[in-house]
Amino acid sequence: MEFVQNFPFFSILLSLFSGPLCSVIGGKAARRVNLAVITVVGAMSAAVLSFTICSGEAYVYLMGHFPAPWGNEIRVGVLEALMALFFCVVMFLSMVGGSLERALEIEAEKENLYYVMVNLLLSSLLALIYTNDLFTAYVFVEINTISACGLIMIRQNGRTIEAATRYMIMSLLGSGLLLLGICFLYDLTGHLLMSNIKEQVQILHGTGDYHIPLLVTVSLMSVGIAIKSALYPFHAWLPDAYGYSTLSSAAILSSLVSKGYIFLLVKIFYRVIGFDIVRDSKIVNILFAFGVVGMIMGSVSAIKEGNIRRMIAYSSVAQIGYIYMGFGIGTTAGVIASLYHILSHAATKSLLFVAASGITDASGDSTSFFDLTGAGYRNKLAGVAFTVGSLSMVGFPMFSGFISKLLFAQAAVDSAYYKMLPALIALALSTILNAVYFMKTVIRIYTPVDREEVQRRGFRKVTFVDQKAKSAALVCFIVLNMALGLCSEPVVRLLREGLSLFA
Amino acid sequence: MDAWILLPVILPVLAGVILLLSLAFEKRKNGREQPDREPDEARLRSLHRYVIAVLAVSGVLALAVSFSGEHSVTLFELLKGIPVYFHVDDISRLFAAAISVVWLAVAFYSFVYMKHEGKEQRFYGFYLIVYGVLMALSFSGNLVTMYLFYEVTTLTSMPLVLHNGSREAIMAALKYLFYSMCGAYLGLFGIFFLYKYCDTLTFTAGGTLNLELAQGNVTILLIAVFGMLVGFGAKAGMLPLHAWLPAAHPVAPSPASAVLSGVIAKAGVLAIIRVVFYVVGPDFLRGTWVQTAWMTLTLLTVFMGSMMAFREPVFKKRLAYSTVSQVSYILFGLSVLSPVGMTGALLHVVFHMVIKCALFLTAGIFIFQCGETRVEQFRGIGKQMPKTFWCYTFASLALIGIPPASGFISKWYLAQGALEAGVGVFGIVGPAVLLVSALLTAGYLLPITTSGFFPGGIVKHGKAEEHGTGAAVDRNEQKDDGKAANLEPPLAMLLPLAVLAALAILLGLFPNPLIGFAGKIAASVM
Amino acid sequence: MNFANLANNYEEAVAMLLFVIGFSNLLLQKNLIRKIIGLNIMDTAVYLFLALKGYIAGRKAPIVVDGVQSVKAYVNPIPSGLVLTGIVVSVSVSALMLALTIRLYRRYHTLDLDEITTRLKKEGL
Amino acid sequence: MNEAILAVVILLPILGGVLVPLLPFKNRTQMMVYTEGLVLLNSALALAMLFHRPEGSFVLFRFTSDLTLSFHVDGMGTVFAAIVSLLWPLCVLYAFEYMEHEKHEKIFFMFYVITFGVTLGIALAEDVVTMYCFYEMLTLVTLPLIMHTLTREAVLASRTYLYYSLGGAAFAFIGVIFILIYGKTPNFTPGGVLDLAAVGDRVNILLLIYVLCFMGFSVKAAMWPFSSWLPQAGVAPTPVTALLHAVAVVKAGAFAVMRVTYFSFGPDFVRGTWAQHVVMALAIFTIVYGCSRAVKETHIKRRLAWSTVSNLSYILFGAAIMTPLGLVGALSHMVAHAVMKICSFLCAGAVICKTGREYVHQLDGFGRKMPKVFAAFTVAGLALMGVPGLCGFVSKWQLVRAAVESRDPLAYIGVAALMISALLTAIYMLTIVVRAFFPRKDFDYDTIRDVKDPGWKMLLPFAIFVIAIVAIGLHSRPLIQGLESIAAQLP
Repeated sequence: MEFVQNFPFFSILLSLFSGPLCSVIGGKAARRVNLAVITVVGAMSAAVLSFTICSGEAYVYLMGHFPAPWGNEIRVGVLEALMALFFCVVMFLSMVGGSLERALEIEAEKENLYYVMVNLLLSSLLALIYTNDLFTAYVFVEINTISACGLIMIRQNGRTIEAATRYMIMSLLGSGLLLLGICFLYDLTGHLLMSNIKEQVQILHGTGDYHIPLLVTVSLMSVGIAIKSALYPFHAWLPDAYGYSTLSSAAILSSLVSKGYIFLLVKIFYRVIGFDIVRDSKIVNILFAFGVVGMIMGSVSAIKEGNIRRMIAYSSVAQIGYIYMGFGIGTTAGVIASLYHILSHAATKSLLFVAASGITDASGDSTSFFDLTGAGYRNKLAGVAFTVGSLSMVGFPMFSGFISKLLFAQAAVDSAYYKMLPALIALALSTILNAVYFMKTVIRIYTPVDREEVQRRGFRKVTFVDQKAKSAALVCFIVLNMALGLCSEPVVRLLREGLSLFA
Repeated sequence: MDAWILLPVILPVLAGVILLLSLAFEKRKNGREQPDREPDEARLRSLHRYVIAVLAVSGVLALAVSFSGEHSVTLFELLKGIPVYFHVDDISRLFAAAISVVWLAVAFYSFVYMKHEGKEQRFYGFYLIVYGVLMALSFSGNLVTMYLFYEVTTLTSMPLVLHNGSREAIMAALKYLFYSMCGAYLGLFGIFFLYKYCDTLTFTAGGTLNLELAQGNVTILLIAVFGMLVGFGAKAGMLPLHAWLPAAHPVAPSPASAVLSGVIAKAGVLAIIRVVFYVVGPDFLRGTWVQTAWMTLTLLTVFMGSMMAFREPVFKKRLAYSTVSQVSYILFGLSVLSPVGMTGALLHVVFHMVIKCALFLTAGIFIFQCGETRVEQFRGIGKQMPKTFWCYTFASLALIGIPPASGFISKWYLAQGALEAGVGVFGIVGPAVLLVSALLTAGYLLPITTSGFFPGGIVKHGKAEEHGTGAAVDRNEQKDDGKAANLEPPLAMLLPLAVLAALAILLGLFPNPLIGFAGKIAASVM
Repeated sequence: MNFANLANNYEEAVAMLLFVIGFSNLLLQKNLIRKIIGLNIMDTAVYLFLALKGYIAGRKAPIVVDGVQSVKAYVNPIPSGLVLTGIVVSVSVSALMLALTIRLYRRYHTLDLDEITTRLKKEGL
Repeated sequence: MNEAILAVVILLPILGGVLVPLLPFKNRTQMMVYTEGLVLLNSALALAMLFHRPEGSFVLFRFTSDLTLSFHVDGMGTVFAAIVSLLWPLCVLYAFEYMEHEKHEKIFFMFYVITFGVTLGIALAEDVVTMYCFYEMLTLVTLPLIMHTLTREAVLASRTYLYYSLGGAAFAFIGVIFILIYGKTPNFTPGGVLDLAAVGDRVNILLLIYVLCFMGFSVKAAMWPFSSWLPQAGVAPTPVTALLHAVAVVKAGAFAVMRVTYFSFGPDFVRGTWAQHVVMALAIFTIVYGCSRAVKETHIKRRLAWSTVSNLSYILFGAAIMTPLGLVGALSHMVAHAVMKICSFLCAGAVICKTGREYVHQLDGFGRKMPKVFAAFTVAGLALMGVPGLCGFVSKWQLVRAAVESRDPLAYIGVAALMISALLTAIYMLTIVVRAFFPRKDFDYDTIRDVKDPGWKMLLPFAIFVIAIVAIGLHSRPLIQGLESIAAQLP
């Protein structure tokens, strides 16, 4: 066994224990620890990724000395490593980009607590990505929920607490269903390790026994995770949570937390149940329907929204709809499109949140739509970044959104009639709706106002030098986004390889 | 190459353009000076000389072209296989000659008349251009060339209508323009189809339709041809696109009305002749619903035009309706698709051109001398301008068709043509309608003569200058003025009128060369 | 449907019934405290289910006191372990929820989430 | 010849344009010289390239192994690229005089020049993805040009434009995907690339997609029911309306439609199906609709914009006939409309820029004061009406010939629509001409004393366009032969 194969375990452990560590040190130190942990984890993930690419196969890592079916396992493949690396990158950039806001919005003595939560979140995400054990997954889902809740409510105002409460309630509903599903599966198969469950499920499927319980199980878990990842119509908590929490929380929540759950769902589909069984159980059709409705309704709500942060949050609802639609198409191509969209959306949405904060900085910290007029001139970089993010959302060529749109459409074309047309039309409509609210905003921030008005309102100009961290993060985000848009092929290839290793 | 046959086209057009350009240039030189100022006498005289010289030379040239044998010239290819092509044949001769004569006569008349309208230079500029374009139209050797000059005729003659610049004039001019355009585009619609189904668009007596190609597409071809008939009929004032005529004539200066209704309306007739007899071929249409519909339309127009004229109190409008009716005589003659009918139609083209011009010229004299436009104002006017009024009477008689005046001959041929063409019930209905219409014509023209000569009381008319243009004469106040003023117009106005009126009678007395010529044409196409 | 199995597996049925009760409480109750109670009922139902599955009648817990007997003598310890883990999770979650509830109550003096939302809207935040 | 020049002519204006606001120009003249020089150089390069067409293609960038940004010149691309390259320098020249009094000149010229490159990108795109990318980009780079005046109207108009264009592109995108999947190659191939074996029983779906794609791309060509953005966009400065909204942008839409019809889906696949009838009916309706709106409109630029709506549908109608002749008709109208509409727009712009009058009823007597401008306008108007001897007639003739040859009853109706449209064109163009040249009797010229012809920078384009209108009208043979040779490549 090579040393690098220990890295996944190390990274989970490192982030898990750095959490408690942060609670006993000061805010600044905690911040450094946090960034260092993310960096180290990212580096380790990169190493693991290169290792798995070279070896070309996934490996299983025993936790402790009990082999399957008793012990706990970690499973590492290309896809897992890629996700881990990507999540680290986005999280790092989000943390850097939101540092200014954290200093302002979080009480100084509580700052270290924030990093506790972030580290725990990271560890839970990593665990969700790597684990080969369903019950471990459940535990980390809960840890994820709790730390996310902490991220939301660290900024103390009524909205965030209310949002956190709503988030908790919805999450608990979801995890309750998930847990029940896991129990059912355990009951049916007698295993908790994913690979073992899959063998049993295949046998069950082959004999045709317990057909209905299996179906119920799949639906319980799908619906549970769908609720947790804010699929329309379970999105009520989302706009408040993303709209009022501190910047880095919003960016991380929108781009990572829900994606972690979705990744878990992919694992359940491929590694636990087997995708052909999922496809045959009409559950994908339900996901498809909700996905399509979500794509449209999320955008419609976003159009009606007058607050830029909430608007971006609603856009997340639509994007999650895309992802579920990809699953719902029920082909591997669809899942790859969804996975790509996880990456693309993570890169874009956090970019948008950070850019939006840059814009609001230049507009007297108002998130109201009307105050943003001309902000693109007052904060040039944020304006450009927001434009890039918007174009990516609209699916403009050269940006990451275009590629995911392309993949979705290609997947849709190859699917059955009754899915192809709704999917394609929904894609087109959703593009238009995205264009409506994002480009409306872009035009607004580039509509100049007269100088007196700016002075009267006390809007300040924000330059690159004023906000070095945020600007650097923005530049990195833009590069990341365009890299995904321009050099998508290796990424898609990795996704495809990784997914084939799953099965 | 007989490129010189284009001289009668190019010369007047160039001369007209020069007039217009010098007008613009002069305006520029004079800066803000009132653009509508009255030109002085000397200038006017030289202008008149210039116009008459150009017209005379090009008229002579046109006649020379017409009667020196067959000529043709291909200018260049407008589109692949569609050259701008001129060819002089008998129809061209007939039209070119008649137009030249009338145009010259009306030009003389307008020298005096236009004094009270102003902006002479602009008027003459367009007047010359339209002449050139009409020559080109007559000499056109294929359908597209003809269409080209047909459109240009419309465009260049429009300024003649709106000459006085009043709101009504502009509206009427636009109406004229759009009706003509509408017609032209209907015509173009047909041309597209004929291009596809004809061997060539070059005018060939008897038609060039390729019946093999047309096999199976007869319906759309018939629709296309019907569209062309209606379309080109617009300029000839045929139903349903006739409404521009009564609007345009009253507001245009009288010389313009004269040529509009005498000559330009015939451009539509020419176009229809070319389409029916030289491209489509009469045999294709004979017995189809198109012929039936065409005949119905023309007869309706004949009757309706006369009725409207009968009810119309404004003299020029009355004449306009009369044109509507009379030109449809021609079209009816064509529509029966028989040699005799066509002979009658061609005769009527010439006769009506002469007569209607004469009538409009008298209308102009009434306006110019007395400022009177309405029929009931003309009571007793014959006593003050007997020569003018006699001319009017002769022209009227000719139009009604009382032997031996010219109108009789053409109508005779028209009726005969209808009777022997074998067009069923139209063979009876047609002549009947023509007869009724002739009666109506008498009804709307002759009362003016009678009341003009025999007012049944003393009515005196004043000079237009004395009481303002268009104002009614207050007859009671002038009752005791003793001898009524002599309102006879100047010789320059009277002479052209007299010539035209005389022609109207003389052509009726010695019609044989013309009949022979027309008969030859008709025989060649059928 | 064969309801005969229902009587045999009445424990599972009870667990499911409890789950539904808990779930609907969590979803539908307005009062936050009641929601939390619902949450606990729901979790308990799942643990009951797990515990039921983990117990085989007549066997012992795998606590070796008097020498190892055959494997058949013991039940699998994992389900019980899972229940314990689950209880820890649910306790911590409940604690967090309660903490949040206290925060909200201090701020708005009500436990009704909808009313809090309307208040928030009035605050214009 | 090296294929790299394909990329050069596209990238040069894009990069050069970006430099416009960055370079330290001392005065306006320097900027003028730079911009005009850049555009002229690029046009010269492009034309030189079109004369010696490089055989191969140039791959600028690979998204994935089968998705590339690649360029290639073929006949159709040549036509569009030539139109664009010939018109751009003239319009830039015109814009210098026009923009004298407007703010943010540098930004304006930056985008104006960038648009040149992007439009060439559409013309020279080798495959459907490249075209789609540049099509989207075109939307984006022209947006600031519409917004330029930054009035409320302009912002609203630009928003409408954006929504319509992106929305259209979204639907067109579906078509692009289908071509990628069911086509043998994404490259444009005369006669289409559909792999009929792969299509199998999905013919109807594919036809539906074709209709969506047609409608999507024709949003930029302002086909009903997506036409209202074009008149609204008339708030932009006239060089933009003239060049972009009469030529570059809208023709890009029509061009894209022709590309997907003749080079991707393939005319044989669509001809005679319900899909053809749907798109043709839409085009025919738009022909009449645009003209009727133009007649009702009194704002001079908006009137011309509606006229553009109608004329673009001539092109779409030609494309929808789906025979080689139809392509000839569509392309010839593309050329002809480019010259005549740009000419009339520039005239309108000259009037607006020099006198501030924007409505038709304010133009009384202008013909005498601005004789050169209105002479040009008259010629352009007559050409639009389709008077023989001017270029409009040539293209209309080709279109109708194709319609008549196709023996499709709907195409016959289309011919009738063309005629109705010609009449309406006469109405909306000639009322302006008549008003300008023949004012009312009591018209007082002192009220328009300040009106006079613009300077040479504006007049030179007019002169060239008028000459072009007449030249094409009188000597259309080479043009039509060229277009026929393009169409001859279709199987």
